Amino acid sequence: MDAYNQESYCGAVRPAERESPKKEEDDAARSIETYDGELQDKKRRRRVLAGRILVGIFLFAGWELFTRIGWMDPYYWSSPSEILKTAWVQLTEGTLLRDIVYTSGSTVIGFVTGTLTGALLGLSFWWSKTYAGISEPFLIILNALPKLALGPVLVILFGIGFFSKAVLAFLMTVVTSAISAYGGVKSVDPALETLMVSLGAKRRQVFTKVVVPWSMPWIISSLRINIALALAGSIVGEFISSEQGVGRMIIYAGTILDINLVWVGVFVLSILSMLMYWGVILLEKWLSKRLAIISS
Amino acid sequence: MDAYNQESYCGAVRPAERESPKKEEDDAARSIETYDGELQDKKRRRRVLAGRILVGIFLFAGWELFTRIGWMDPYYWSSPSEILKTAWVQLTEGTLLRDIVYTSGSTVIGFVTGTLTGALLGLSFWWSKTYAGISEPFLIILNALPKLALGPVLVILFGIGFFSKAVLAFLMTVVTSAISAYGGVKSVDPALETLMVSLGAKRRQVFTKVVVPWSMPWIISSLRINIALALAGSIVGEFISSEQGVGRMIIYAGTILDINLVWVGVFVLSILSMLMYWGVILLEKWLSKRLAIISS
Amino acid sequence: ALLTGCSPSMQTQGGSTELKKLVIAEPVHLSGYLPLYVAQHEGYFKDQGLDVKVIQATGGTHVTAVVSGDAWGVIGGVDSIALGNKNNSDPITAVCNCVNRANVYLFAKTGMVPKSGSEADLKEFLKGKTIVAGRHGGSPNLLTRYLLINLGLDPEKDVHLIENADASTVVAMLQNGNGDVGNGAEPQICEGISKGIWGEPFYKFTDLGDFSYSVISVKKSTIDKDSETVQKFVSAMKKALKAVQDDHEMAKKVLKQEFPTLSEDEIKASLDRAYADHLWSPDGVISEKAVTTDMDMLLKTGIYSGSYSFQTLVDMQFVNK
Amino acid sequence: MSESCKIEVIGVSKIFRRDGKNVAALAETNLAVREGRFASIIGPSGCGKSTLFNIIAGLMPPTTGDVTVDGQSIVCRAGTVGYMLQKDLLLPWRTILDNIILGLEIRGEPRAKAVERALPLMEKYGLKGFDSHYPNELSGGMRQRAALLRTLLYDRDIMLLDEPFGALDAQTRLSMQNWLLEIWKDFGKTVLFVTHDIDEAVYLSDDVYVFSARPGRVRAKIAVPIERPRKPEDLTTERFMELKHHLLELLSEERDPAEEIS
Amino acid sequence: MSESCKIEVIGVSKIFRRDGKNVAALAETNLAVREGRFASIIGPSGCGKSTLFNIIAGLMPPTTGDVTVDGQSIVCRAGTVGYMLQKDLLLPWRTILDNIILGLEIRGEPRAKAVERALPLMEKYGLKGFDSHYPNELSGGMRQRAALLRTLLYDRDIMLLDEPFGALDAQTRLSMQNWLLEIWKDFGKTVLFVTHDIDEAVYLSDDVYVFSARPGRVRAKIAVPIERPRKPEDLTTERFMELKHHLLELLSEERDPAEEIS
Ligand SMILES: Nc1ncnc2c1ncn2[C@@H]1O[C@H](COP(=O)(O)OP(=O)(O)OP(=O)(O)O)[C@@H](O)[C@H]1O
Ligand SMILES: Nc1ncnc2c1ncn2[C@@H]1O[C@H](COP(=O)(O)OP(=O)(O)OP(=O)(O)O)[C@@H](O)[C@H]1O
Ligand SMILES: [Mg+2]
Ligand SMILES: [Mg+2]
Repeated sequence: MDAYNQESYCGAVRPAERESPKKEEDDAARSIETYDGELQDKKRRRRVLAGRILVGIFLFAGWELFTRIGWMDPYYWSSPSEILKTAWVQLTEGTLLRDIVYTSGSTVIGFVTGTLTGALLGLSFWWSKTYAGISEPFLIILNALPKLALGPVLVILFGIGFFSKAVLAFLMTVVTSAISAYGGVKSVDPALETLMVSLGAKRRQVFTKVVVPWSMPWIISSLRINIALALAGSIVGEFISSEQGVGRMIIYAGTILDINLVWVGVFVLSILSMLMYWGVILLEKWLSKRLAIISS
Repeated sequence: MDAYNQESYCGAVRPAERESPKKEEDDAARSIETYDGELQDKKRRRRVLAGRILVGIFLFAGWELFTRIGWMDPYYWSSPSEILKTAWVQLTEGTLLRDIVYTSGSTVIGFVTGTLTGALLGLSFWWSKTYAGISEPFLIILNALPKLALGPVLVILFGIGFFSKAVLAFLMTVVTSAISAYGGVKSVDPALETLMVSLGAKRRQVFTKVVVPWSMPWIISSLRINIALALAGSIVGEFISSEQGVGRMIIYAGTILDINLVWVGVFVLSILSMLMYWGVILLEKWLSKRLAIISS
Repeated sequence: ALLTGCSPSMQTQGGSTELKKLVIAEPVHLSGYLPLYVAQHEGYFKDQGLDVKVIQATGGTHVTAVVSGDAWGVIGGVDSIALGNKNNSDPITAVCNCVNRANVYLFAKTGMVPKSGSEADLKEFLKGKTIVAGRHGGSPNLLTRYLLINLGLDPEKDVHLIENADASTVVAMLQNGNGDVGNGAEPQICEGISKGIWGEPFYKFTDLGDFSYSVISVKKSTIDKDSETVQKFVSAMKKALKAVQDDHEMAKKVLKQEFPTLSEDEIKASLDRAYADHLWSPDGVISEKAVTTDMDMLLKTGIYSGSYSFQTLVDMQFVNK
Repeated sequence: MSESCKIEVIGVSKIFRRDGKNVAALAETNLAVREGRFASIIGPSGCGKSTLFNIIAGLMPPTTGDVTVDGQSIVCRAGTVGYMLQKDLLLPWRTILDNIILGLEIRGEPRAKAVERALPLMEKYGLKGFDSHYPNELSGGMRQRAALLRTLLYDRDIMLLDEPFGALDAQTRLSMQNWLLEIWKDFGKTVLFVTHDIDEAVYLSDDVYVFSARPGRVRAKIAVPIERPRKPEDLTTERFMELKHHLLELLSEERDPAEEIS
Repeated sequence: MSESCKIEVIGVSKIFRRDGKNVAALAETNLAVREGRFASIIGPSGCGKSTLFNIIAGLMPPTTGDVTVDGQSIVCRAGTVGYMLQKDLLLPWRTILDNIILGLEIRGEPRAKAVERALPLMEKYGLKGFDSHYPNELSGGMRQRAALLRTLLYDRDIMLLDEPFGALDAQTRLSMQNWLLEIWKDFGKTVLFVTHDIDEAVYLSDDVYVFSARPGRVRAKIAVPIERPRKPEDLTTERFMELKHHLLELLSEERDPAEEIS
């Protein structure tokens, strides 16, 4: 902050390259927004990209180096090269690919069904305040329930096959999705409902033409959390019981003390979860566009 | 919907008892809002309370009954009376109380430190778009990292004592908290920054007087998720290695196949997590009031 | 038997439609269960018209899975079966042995060794030590407690037990000084030795002799209704147990297939120790002593109370046929 | 009131309950508007103008009194009049066209037919080419037009317009006023119009009702003697000035000391 | 321009770059306001009025030209003039009092002293008793007062007011105008005032600058020959009508065909 000076400030404070304010009506703000922003933007974007790559390389190179010269114990920390090697072995000789498919499968199934069911449930609360009021605490309890600790009970309820993982992923997502949708329902602009009534609409029409589209951004906003939850559900499900899956692989690697393989599992999961995250972001964009939803 | 008729509708559609729209300026809406709302409100509130209690009683009574008459196998499902009995034994003769204190302790410590650190980190991103841009993907990766699978590594890094559970709780919360705070920072109304500059404010002043208070609702909004994450972190920490704690108790009960005790653990965790949730809601209210934060 | 001509691999899928699908639940994926994997890989099950799938189920759920009917059978200790049979109207019964020794070893940080193997020296050595014992309720933990009790030590007071859920963390804990003594099996032992954290185990629970550490068990009702399948399964297991004893090379090959990321050294160490300590039952028979020792451990450690009977826990009719 | 009245408000009053207290929003009010007339209502903020409109539109029951159209009570019968609420209230996820035909859609008319009716209107009244735009892409004036066209297309004899031009700047406002007069001339609807702007009320109306402060009540009914068609220049005539003066006086007598504290 | 000019805008223009294209927001503009005068700027929406104010306030550099106060350039020097932005922009988490003293706080004045200065002003100018209220508890008019008092308390010789009363209803607006005139009289500031409302511009100003459509440029400078103190009645005089007529003409010549499409 010492380097701060008036002259540059005039250019620099442009809250500028931030995301533009929700409603564009705010002229005073907009006007100081993008002065020469484009050029600077480009430069900064290049700098950011370079920075990211550099930091990434540093992290991995440092890791490799430190484990080689022994500053980090390679037994626990493994090393990028070892991890890559193990991943290759597991991919070609082991079952890594099958495991990934298995885990992704149950995650996606649980995610889709859970989100849809939850959304419908949440939307249904619009129909009756009494019904919604009665259900609310049970939703919260379900949400609070530590599904991870339910191991034995889950095995009884859903068995030990693929289905049980999908169910766990479903359970993890359905509640948040319902809570989000309910949040949307609660926030519906009463003026829009009034408008519909003034046009002689029936409740069903108010629901389909106002409540549902209005709540879409809320439902969509739960997607990102849900994909992570669904993945966690699948993995915990695999921790508890499984014949396949990345979760099983990690548990297995732990028991045979193959730290390399643990790291492979960790990385595969990270990559998987990031891929799914991106997928969801694309889905969000697509949905938002299709539904012409303007920032909630 | 068949029972729907115009006459009652006129009274009933009042989007009425919903939460009022964000800005109260909307007269057209407000005017049809609370006509005779109070009386109906009271009635409904009573009905909702009765409904909740009834459903709760039904659930437990049904559970007890079905396990007694054998429609549900008491071997898995235990029964409320059995669970209560076991809980009592564990409370008076076992270590339940100590376990609860242990788990709550690490959760709260991790939650508080994690949320604060994350918030500071997120806020710091306001200072440089480049720095923020470089950090962002690493935050996302950290967020995606399956901390649960890192068992062995975590033990190496943080040991096996109380501290390691708190650290895991911290790790679980710090990233979401940072992401939330960063979300707040990104959404700061540029017009307010402009205002500050027009009053001759330095960057430091813009930060403390606008960016921080503006981001508070975002930070606060992460509290609810964080308390759940912190609890999950503590419990998983206890799963990995522990001498005490509710998580350890559940693992133990699972291993020796004591289903009653598993259920006790599940209930204790649920209650704990709900208590913490309520605590956080109170905290939120208090913070919002103190900081005079008006719906984000 | 539908197929004759035992092909060593699983390429021949000819009569797959007629194969009976069975699921066996295992608590962990362990080299100790090698005979089971051998029967899978070498086609012994297929020869019997069975298609056996092994599913990992942790935290006691391996037994629950059988009770709920999701798994046909379970591989695990007689102790876990006894625990699972409490209040259970359809008890689980052991039908075939697999691991006939308590596959747990105690080791101490390098430089620490009891003066001798005698009980008195052992007691003196262990007193006041911090022991990384594995999660409470698990076999290694219970065996350690059992030993302490037999030596006249109180597990809660005279030593400090650290109960890690993840067996692999023992290496880190001893290295970091979080413990003096640890328990475990291969590959941990070999791992610690090669890293110089500990030396050869100073106490082998295998010395307890016959111990029903891992047996194949199914529901009583399965035995009553479908004894034919049980018989086929046990026959295949017996064949595998014998093959493991006879053909060390084949054992090594299957082990390598099941655990592809294990190094050559680790596999060799595991096998050598297993053969040396007579880990695997040669014939599938569960002796009364094996169960008694196991149950004695449960009773002494206070995990199990009440009585048990060998007859309800074990049914040797298929092995003996 | 006279037999030929299209819409009559007879002794309507409204009392709200809030926090256990009764709040009188509208004192006993009587209005009668003949078919095809343009009547404006002006009055201080909070005097119950929107409340009155909500009652007429059938969105809430009055505490006392009755509202009739052609002699028949329409209390609590939503959908019998066209009502343009105080905000433009377009559904943000619908295109302008789909917003305009919303009323027809609710009534169950097939989309094709509705579009067929909507497009010429949009073309004629300055929304040509905007059918597939979304509301947030339009200026305030355009949005108001769309909302008004929606009300128009809903095709009721009576239209209630609640401060339709309140949020527009002066220049846009003037052109919208002319636009509204044009529509009114073309369709011959009976219009009830709420505004805060005296110029606007006088420029548009046949009659101006001045409401008293809360609880609202008709304080005066003033006929506007300026002949139609009117031009913006009429706003600067002597006659107009007098009228404005008179209305300003009526209104300022109404203002209570705590005027700005809403 | 004359030597005694308090503030001078000399050949200022502004070109924005957006999506790779250059957008001229403000053509070369010259203004000069003498000390203690009240000057208004009117012009179509988007003609660059706010842009000009932002440049004067030092928030952005002009593409060409210079702005001087007492002969010294103030380009890019934020904080040398008091600027009330187009929105009231009160910080919602601060009480009204704390909002009003924000400028002083930033300048580092001790709170006690700032409060001491603020309270009498609040009392005098209609915000008495509201010091510990939060902005969202106040009506639009009150909020505007607070924002104006903040600008006033910031204590610069020059105040830029960008459509301060744009969002208010007609009645509140009138009282706010009188209130502003009172303040202006009391403090003798040099005021630059942007508005869309011709009545308002005439009623308040010594000079009215009419801007052309985008890119904006001074099209005419009209002096208002009505003597002060002015009364609301002045709005209905012949003299006033003429002036208004003239301004309306100037403005309407400016309007392009696509007027409503913002
Ligand atoms: N940061 C910016 N980047 C690009 N164009 C801008 C920027 N700020 C303003 N503009 C454009 O410059 C023109 C002038 O904007 P400005 O806000 O100054 O107009 P205005 O006269 O204040 O309008 P209004 O009366 O609606 O407030 C507009 O067309 C606007 O879109
Ligand atoms: N649902 C309601 N419950 C309680 N009071 C209400 C309700 N709706 C309106 N009011 C009150 O009734 C009074 C009249 O409100 P109304 O909206 O009809 O005024 P208005 O004349 O339309 O005001 P404006 O000119 O500001 O639009 C106000 O004081 C308002 O606060
Ligand atoms: Mg109103
Ligand atoms: Mg502007």
